[in-house]
Amino acid sequence: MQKHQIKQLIEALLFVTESPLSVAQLADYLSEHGMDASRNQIREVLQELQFDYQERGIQLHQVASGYRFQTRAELGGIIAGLWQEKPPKYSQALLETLALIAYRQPITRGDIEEVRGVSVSSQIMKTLQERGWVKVVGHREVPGRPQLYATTNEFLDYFNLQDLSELPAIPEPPQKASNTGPVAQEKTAETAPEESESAP
Amino acid sequence: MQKHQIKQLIEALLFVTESPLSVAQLADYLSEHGMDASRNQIREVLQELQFDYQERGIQLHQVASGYRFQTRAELGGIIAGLWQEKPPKYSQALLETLALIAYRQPITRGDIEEVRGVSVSSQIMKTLQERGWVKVVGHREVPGRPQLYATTNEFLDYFNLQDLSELPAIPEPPQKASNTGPVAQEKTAETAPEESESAP
Amino acid sequence: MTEKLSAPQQQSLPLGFVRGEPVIDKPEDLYIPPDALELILESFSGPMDLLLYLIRRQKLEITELPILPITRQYMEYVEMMKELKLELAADYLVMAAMLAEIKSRMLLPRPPAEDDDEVDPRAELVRRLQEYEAIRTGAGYLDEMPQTGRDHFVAHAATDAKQHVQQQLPEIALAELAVAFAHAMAQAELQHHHQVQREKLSTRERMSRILDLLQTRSRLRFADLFSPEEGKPGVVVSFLAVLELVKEALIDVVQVDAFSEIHIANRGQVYAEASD
Repeated sequence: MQKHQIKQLIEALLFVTESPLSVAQLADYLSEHGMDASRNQIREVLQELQFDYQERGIQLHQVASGYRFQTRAELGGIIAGLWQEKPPKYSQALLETLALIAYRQPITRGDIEEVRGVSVSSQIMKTLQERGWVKVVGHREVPGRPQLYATTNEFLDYFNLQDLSELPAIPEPPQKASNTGPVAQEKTAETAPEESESAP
Repeated sequence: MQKHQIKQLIEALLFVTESPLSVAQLADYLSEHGMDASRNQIREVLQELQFDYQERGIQLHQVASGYRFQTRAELGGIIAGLWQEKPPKYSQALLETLALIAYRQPITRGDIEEVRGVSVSSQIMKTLQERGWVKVVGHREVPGRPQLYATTNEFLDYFNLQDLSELPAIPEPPQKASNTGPVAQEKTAETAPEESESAP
Repeated sequence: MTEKLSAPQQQSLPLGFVRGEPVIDKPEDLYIPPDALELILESFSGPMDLLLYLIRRQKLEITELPILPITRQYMEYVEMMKELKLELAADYLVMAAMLAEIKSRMLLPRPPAEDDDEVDPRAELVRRLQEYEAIRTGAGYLDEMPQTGRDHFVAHAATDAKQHVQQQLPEIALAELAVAFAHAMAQAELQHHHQVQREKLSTRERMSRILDLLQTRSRLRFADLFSPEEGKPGVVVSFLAVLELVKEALIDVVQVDAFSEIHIANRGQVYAEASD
């Protein structure tokens, strides 16, 4: 197969698959179908395509899970008018929970509650997991073995990111003032007064 | 809005809508969003887009209900691989039927049923004949004149055999290999041959 | 104050969102019209949010946390929440307890000797407020970032490729066939109590081939069944096949006159030319 045919094929594949395609997935697909193209050749084709579409209404964009064609950023507002439903508006609580998981992952529900000062609503965790943005990546080895949450590639794809380092920076978490180790918020608030050095 | 922006918008719209868009739909959409473009201008843009995509992996096609981007016709065969499902497996009944025809041909359906102890489904015989592995080579001159089945050259080709003598020797059924068969029935099987050949 | 509530669209940093509408400001003091109170209180995403708001309203840095006035104001909000029996009051009470504790520690006289080591009792709360503020900023970034389905849309094209999808046929390995045969035979022996004879396969194949030939030609010359290239074994196989076919009553061997040519034909065909 000629190079221009491989380029046409890659282009067509990117337009018909549901999810973005990575270089590795494209390489696998091509070799399964009897075409040999190195990963470097595929990367080259993708770069060419990115260039070809630079001034078009759609562009080839790299997100976390691969490459996808998407509409030009400036057109978003007008195109959104195509659909009757307005795009979802997420609550402050959901955004804060998502931000905590994104910026401080891996993180337990307890950690989230400590920072936000409110119990985490199960509905929010359910929504985040149903959207495929958040998943359990393990357990913290403390009593109760709480689940550790992290963000997924779908999260990055949705927010148009290639990796977490592209998230706009926020201040690092400040150092704990006193005793080390995560202390449950309830404990600090309720039992600490009796035990602490403030007692004369 | 500049002409090239209208072109970008039309291009993007065609890529995000589920169904094809007609010139009238595009004109309505543009005017609803405060852009005035005559139908002739829209047609011109569509022609330009058709030209732009002529050599690409996807092309702008006019179908009954309007315009849509679709993959280049020549690529269909390769892209189809995206939806290619893994082949199903044949049932044990089919395998045994085929094996009996292969090893005991020419053989009637009644013969197969006698060995397998269950009736042979017409579907299986149909599948084997459609696959080109089995054919009718005659009739046995008994009441009902049952058809006699045999394997074909395609069968030999599929299994890479020159002739039937190359069929593998029958492996000993595993139960027979061990003397300590836990099931009483196996004993019956082992002793049966000694009793008589003409028993049934 | 009331008018700020009723006209919340004025340009300012939104504090939060009430049923999708931005709440731009909170009243300067604690007089809040009762019907608006619930909305205001619900617009805080939690006690940290409320605390941050109270500090910001005094135009202070978190590090300057003015614990006494803040605690007082906070408690008044919490009292109102309790009056309204808002479920969210529980989380706010935890914070109230913490503020009260810090306040009490700050009011206590400190022994001079321990002064240097003494951690500011506000430190932990300040740390938490800083972290909460950082996360609040992050949440704002997420909200502003281009989102799929809001700011950009994935481009798809139609394809006719699906019509090229071919039904893949199942595969069988030769060994599977042998195992299936062994299995069928083992079953048969279980059921029928008789040994199934195993003839040489080549004989059975030749039988099939002869029957197949008789499908297209109603009769065959006996001599045609033997081809010299096959040599002696081939002749033997063909001969055995014919004998077996005769034995199984599948063919007839016909010789019209003594020493004339021998023909074979499908059983019955000799007598009735009808065939199917």
